[in-house]
Amino acid sequence: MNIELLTLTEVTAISGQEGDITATLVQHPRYVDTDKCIACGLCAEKCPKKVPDEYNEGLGKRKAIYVPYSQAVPLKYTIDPNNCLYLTKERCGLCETVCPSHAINYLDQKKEITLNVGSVVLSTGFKSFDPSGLDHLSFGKHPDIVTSMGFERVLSATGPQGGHLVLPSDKKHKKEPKKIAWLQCVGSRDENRSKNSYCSSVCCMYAVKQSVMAMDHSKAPLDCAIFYMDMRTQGKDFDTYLEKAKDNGVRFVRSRVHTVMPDPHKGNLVMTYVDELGALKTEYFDMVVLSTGLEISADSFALATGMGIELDASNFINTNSFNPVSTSMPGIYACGVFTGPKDIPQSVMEASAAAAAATEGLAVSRNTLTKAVVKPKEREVAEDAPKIGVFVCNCGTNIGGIVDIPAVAAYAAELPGVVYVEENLFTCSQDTQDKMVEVIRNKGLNRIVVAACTPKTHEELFRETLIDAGLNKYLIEMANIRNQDSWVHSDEPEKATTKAKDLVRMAVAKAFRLAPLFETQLPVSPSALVVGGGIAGMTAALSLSRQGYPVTLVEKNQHMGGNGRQLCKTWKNEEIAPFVKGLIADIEADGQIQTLLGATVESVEGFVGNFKTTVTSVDKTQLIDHGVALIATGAVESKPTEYAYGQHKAVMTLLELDALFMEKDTRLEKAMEVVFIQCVGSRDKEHPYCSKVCCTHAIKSAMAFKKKNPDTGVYVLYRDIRTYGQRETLYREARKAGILFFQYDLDSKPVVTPGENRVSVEFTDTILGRRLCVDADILCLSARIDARDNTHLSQAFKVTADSAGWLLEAHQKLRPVDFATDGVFLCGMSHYPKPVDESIAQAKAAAARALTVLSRNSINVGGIVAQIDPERCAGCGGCVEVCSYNAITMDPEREVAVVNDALCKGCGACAATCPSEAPSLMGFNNDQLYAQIKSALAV
Amino acid sequence: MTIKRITFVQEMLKFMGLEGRLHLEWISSAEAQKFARVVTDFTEKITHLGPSPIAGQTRSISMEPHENKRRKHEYHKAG
Amino acid sequence: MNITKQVEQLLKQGDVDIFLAYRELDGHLIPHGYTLDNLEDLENLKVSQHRYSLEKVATHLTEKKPNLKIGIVARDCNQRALNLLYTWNQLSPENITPLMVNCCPSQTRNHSDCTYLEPKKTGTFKQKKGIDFNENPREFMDNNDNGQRFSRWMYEFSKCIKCYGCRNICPVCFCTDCSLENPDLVEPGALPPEIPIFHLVRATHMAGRCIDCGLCEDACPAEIPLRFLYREMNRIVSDVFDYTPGAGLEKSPFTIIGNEVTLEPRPMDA
Amino acid sequence: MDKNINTPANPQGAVMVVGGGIAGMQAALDIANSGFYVYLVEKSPAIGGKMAQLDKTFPTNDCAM
Repeated sequence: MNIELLTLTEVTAISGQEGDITATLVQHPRYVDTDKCIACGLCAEKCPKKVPDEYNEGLGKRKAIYVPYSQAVPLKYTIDPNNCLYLTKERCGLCETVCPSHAINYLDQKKEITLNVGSVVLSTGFKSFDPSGLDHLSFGKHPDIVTSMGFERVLSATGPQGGHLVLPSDKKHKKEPKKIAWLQCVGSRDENRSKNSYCSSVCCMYAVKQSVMAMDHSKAPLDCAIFYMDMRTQGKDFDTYLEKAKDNGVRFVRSRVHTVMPDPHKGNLVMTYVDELGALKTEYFDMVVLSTGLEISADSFALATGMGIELDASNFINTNSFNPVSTSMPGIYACGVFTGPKDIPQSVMEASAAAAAATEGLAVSRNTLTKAVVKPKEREVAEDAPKIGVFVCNCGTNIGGIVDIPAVAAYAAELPGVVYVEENLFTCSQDTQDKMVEVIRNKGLNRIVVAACTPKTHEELFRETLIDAGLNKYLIEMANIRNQDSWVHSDEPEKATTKAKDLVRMAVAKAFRLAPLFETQLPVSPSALVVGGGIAGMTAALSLSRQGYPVTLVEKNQHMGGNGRQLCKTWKNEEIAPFVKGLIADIEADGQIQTLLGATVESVEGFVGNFKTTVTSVDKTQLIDHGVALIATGAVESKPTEYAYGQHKAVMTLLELDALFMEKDTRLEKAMEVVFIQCVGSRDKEHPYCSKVCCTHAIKSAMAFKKKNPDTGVYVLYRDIRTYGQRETLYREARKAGILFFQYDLDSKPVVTPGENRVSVEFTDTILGRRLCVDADILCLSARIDARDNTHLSQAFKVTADSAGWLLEAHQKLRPVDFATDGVFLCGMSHYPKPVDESIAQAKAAAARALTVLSRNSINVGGIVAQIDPERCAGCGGCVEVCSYNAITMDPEREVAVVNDALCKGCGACAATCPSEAPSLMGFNNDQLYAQIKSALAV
Repeated sequence: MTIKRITFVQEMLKFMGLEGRLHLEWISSAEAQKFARVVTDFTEKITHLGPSPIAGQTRSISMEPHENKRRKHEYHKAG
Repeated sequence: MNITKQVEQLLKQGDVDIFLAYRELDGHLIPHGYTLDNLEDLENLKVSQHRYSLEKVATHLTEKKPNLKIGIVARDCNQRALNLLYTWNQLSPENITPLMVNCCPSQTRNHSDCTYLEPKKTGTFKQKKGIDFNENPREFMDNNDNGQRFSRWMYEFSKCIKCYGCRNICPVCFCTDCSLENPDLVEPGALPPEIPIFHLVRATHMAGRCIDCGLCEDACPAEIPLRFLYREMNRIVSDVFDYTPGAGLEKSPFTIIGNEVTLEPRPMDA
Repeated sequence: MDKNINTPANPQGAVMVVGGGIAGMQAALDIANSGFYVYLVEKSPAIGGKMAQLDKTFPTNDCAM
């Protein structure tokens, strides 16, 4: 409610400075009144004009009046002024005639809007690279050559083919492909044809996903082949997914594609490519998917340059590693693909980080412009006999066109407990809501049934209505006679009416037994605990402090800085040591941050908003009250067990090499031959994950040798070079500088033999087909990064880790910094190996997520939660085990289970498990559910 | 876990002679077609299996709780 | 040392407050709690093939006096029941002292697993009309088709007089409030209880708990082959969950979520 | 760091987010939920961005909607 959505709106100008920015915007006309439109769809049904549908990448059609897709927010129709017959030729006007709520307004004008804001966040995203310009790929010349986005729509159930994997060229939607090829790096890593020299980061992974999904969709065996240069699956769990795809039979072909052409004789597509050994090959496919890269649109470019923001050579916003969401203009922040190609979790992380950064300077004005609700007093109805009001919705013609609403209403009136029945055209419309409030008051209704659509979208709305009418908001039950009835039985109106009656009868039976539920408010302790004093922990602590909240920072070691102390430079050549020193100085100077060195978390009690944590350090033990906790315990470089590590002084890890650089060791000057081996201990059977940072780190170190002395022989032995995103520029520079790259596989690992002063490294060059040998002065191993042992901490905070030890976020895509446990957040390498900039982004993100808790005065607990009847409880602990949220504990005194309202999410797992029905989920208790079931069967 | 629980009940029903009357399928909210297909297939399958042999045995349940009704039970004699 | 001496010693040393075993009275063995106050009863302590769920008595005693130290004469089935009750927090191992005795009816081995002993022989009536108690559940599956299995079970269940004997004797039934007495689920006063729901609900609740002592079948006046039914349940639990109730101190798999699933949902035609 | 010395004493308690894709929506929600008013500006008729076009997302194969 504190977000004002301005659609069809563009920013035209910006002025002022951080804290006081004036933005001028122009809002284009929608030609549909959003207050009146009820998204019934009649207009689009009647609209005669068909247009290629951009949502379906042009593979389907939409009308000139449309919603972009069925789950769109706001779910309001829009007229496309370039295609509407009325707006272009003053003909037609059908939509105005059929609209039941008179929402069409052809006279709508564009509006100028001026906003005063404290800061701006840019998140305009990307556009997919358009491969039409690439002659050799024949895109646009054959319908079965699609872009990756197009293929998403092909697979999607809401797509133009209804989720059936059939060839777009077959208009009957019958012919299924038997062979599909994916072409990687279309419009990425390609300076010659596309100008996009960077790696788009996400295409490898989405191609793997699409191939797996395609196999899943296909009834017959499907041959899926991915043509690639390097598989860049560096994210969390990505390599595991890749290996699974290989096991499922997806072919991965390391190659360069020459051409894709329609074969006029066979009717399918012929592809020519050069394989790993340099041989030219030809293969036929039914369908080719172009894994198109991400790029910045002309609009975004104009927007940023108009604001005076610096962009890099590829039009991404220039950021530095230490401020990954700040632009060159103070007060303007950016996130998502606008700052560089990245995947969904990274975008979500950056978005939260930008939220933290954009509000740091505005902290003193917190809650000055936000609105809070004033609620009328609640009427006591718990003891009253049920007086049920039933509101039956026509939903325009959505329900009323199929179901006999008057019959359903008449039927409802006869049901026990029902004292009032009303039919509405649109129960959810504002005027009906107002009337409902009045009816509830005047008729003294105390239980409400709304027979309309799904509670998923509308229950909250009706709960608000109940609150306005002075009723407890849990006294409503919805019967979904639209999605579950009129929509699915549109060809059987009589049966649909019978089913609607059944659904209403069930809802009334439940409403009869509804009891008011109450929420209690618990105050939030406005402070945070941060565990881990590395770059991530310190960044998060500073961010929270600048937002005005005290922080306790717990560090296990006697000094702050973590891994940051051992790192030399970022890939953008920024010195890390001064930055870490600066962070430590800021922390020490910050009066709101209490640092505890040599300290560990002993135990944690409480829950979101009210944690009580015992922290022990050498000399003392203290109890800390805090509202949120952030875990940033980092990770550690492993010690290799192969390649003569520890047996010869020439063999070292990346961090050990960094130490030599920082000490300016003379060995570096003398080194004539330097070899790097990648993936040491990573991406094998025991440790299937990629350590993500080593490719970039190794190439950066390799470049340092070349810069010192261009005659040094530098060799990098790799499996896939994973310089994702703009890091690709570093890889390109390295190749230009003459660093030699050799690819090896797990079954042909390099062989290291220690010599007197040097170690000899033997490996295969696939292109020459020969074994080569280098006597290396320095052999640097890119050792796997290991998770730290967080067992104790995980138990204390009730959070989990995966099998490799990385802490497990609530959702890998959409909640990358939250734990499943409320009020606890994670950031930095404890989540997964990551470079400095991503650690900082995640740290700020964790701070932003923590702020959403801290900035509240209180949290509401209760409502739909489980309660355990101590009389029935046998104390077996079954419910404790099934509770995913650790909300149930055993009361040692009474030996019964007890639910903590603040932790309970109301999932009902406990109620389903207990054989003696001791737990009941409020609002869904057994009495109510049995009544509903019995009512369903009572015909 | 759900798979295990359902497998258990499926096995139990099989032992009881009520095989094939329970089915588990994962369907996302975006897979309307799949939902329709699965429900249609299952309905067909159940129709093919015929009415539940228990149906004749259960008493009709009324709206009023705790109502006592005595019903004579019929059962198939073992063959 | 004979068992009477052992019990006497346990009581006198204060290792246990009460010892649960059997006592001969008028030629019958009845369950009895031996304490320091009735040491003279010890001369009538007998161990034979008679069985009773003494651990159920222990559960009830613990409910009233949580720290009571209880000794218990235990065969293999009792030990399994105890293990199960430990995992379900009904008893705690530190308060229980089991005294292992020979299994029924084995005289030669002092630790034989009665699970593998033959169930009791049944009369001709059952073999003709009902399910043979001695039949192997797997063979029962093979020898009878769907409809036959169903009608046999419906026949067995229809004999039920709802005495709750199976539940009352069951050593691992400890719920304070039993679903089978919930009037919303089981209609009070109706006989037989809704078939087959009544017995299937109980079977479901026994899954992951039944330790195969067979007391339910012994107790059933209607001679319903309950052990036969629960043995099949146990077979499924062990196949699907890799869990044998009472075999150790592992938690029942029914209460553990999020563990790795290697199963796939079955296709519809399976 | 991100601190700006020129920030006025009473800054505006509102933030403008330009672009309503997954990043813009997340930023808007986090800002609004931490006590600031948000204007979420979107060029097209509906928010959702590119992610709304995706079918499933790895590794969980969740629906992207």
